[in-house]
Amino acid sequence: MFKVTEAPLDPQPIVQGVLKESHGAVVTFLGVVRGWSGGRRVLYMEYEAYKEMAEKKLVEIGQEIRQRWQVEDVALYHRVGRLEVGVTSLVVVVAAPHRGEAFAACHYAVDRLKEIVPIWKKEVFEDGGVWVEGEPMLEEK
Amino acid sequence: MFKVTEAPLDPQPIVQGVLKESHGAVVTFLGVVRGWSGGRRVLYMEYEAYKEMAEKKLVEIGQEIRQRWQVEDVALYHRVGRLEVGVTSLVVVVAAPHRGEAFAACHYAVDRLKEIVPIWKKEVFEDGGVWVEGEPMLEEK
Amino acid sequence: MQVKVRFFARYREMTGQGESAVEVEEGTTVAQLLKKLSLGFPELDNRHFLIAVNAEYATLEQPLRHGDEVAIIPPVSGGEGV
Amino acid sequence: MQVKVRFFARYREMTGQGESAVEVEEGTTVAQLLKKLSLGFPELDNRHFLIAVNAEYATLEQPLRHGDEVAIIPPVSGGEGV
Repeated sequence: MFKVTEAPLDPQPIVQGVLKESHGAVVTFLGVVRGWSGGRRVLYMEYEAYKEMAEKKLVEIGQEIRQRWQVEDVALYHRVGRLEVGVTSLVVVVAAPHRGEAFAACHYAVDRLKEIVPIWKKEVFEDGGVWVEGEPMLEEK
Repeated sequence: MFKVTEAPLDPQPIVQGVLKESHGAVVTFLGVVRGWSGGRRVLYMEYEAYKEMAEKKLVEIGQEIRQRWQVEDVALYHRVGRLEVGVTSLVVVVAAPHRGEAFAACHYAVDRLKEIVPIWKKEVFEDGGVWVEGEPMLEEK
Repeated sequence: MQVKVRFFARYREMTGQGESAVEVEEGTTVAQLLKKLSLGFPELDNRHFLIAVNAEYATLEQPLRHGDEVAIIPPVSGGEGV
Repeated sequence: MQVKVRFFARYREMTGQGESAVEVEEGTTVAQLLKKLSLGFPELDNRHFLIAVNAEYATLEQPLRHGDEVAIIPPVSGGEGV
């Protein structure tokens, strides 16, 4: 349920993998490669991960969600490698009895992924590529 | 993009139908028939709609979202009829450049659907069925 | 003049019919129509529902016209679990 | 003793290598290792990155042990657009 992979991401089996009879709500987030960045045409993206650590951090996000919302059924899949425009780079699925916690936990998971999970992307334009860097973390852990 | 239907709901083509090159974020909500309600085993659900009005109200929710978040790519599909446990009754998809407005607009759409869209569900147990009624609207429109 | 009344969910089951053609006087309001209907269906007196006229929420004061479609709208409950 | 240093994203490209085995003295801290690395790669002086030791975020004061894997972690940017 917590994976960094080079393979294409298909949300449907991921949803089926977390869904239980007690659930009424499933919130899915798809991160998709945009064709534009800062007004410039994007050709494709290169995603790179520190895989062993990234998967460990994805599991940690799942644990944080369990503690905060008592929500257990969470999946986080991040694809890496060269990804074309329109392709799904990230799938986050949260299934829960009710929609409030499903929305909150899914949004939290994406925010948290962008803070602590060692994955990077390079936007490639016609005239070259640029590594995107997020906000530096304020304090070191 | 705004439909009340008896046919099974498949999120994948609905997502493809709203996705554009400018989008980086797609939030999908699935409403699923729960196997339990108030500690009782649910056999199945019966959903009923005032179809013409319900579809009109779904379109209105799309308009409200466009005004609030400048988000245009929204789909709302509600299935009606007899639905077994685990089956998807509702699919809401919002695609947007960034995740903040996609999460907010999708959550809003589900909340709003449960306020104004004339669709009802009957929970059917071993010993009979009960029409579920939401909160009465505080003021009439 | 005639209006069509539509019943949904518990009211459809209660009245045993999805819709009914009702003869009313010219200029009848929604409230007056409901009063007339409640003679046959006393449960319609409780007013735990809204009214739509021609697929739009309406007030009790709204005057009806020939051919209008009036719907009894109990509190909606679409989507997932409550 | 020896530690393995891993570089990612811009630092991988900058250093021209994904990883490097580095010989250091017993008890070397993360900070001391970085100082040593920056002789070869001056850009490592800017400190716009975090450090992980054995796949966990670490402080500059952390002492290293033989065989540790030290990673230079620039600000992460996974997911969808920034």
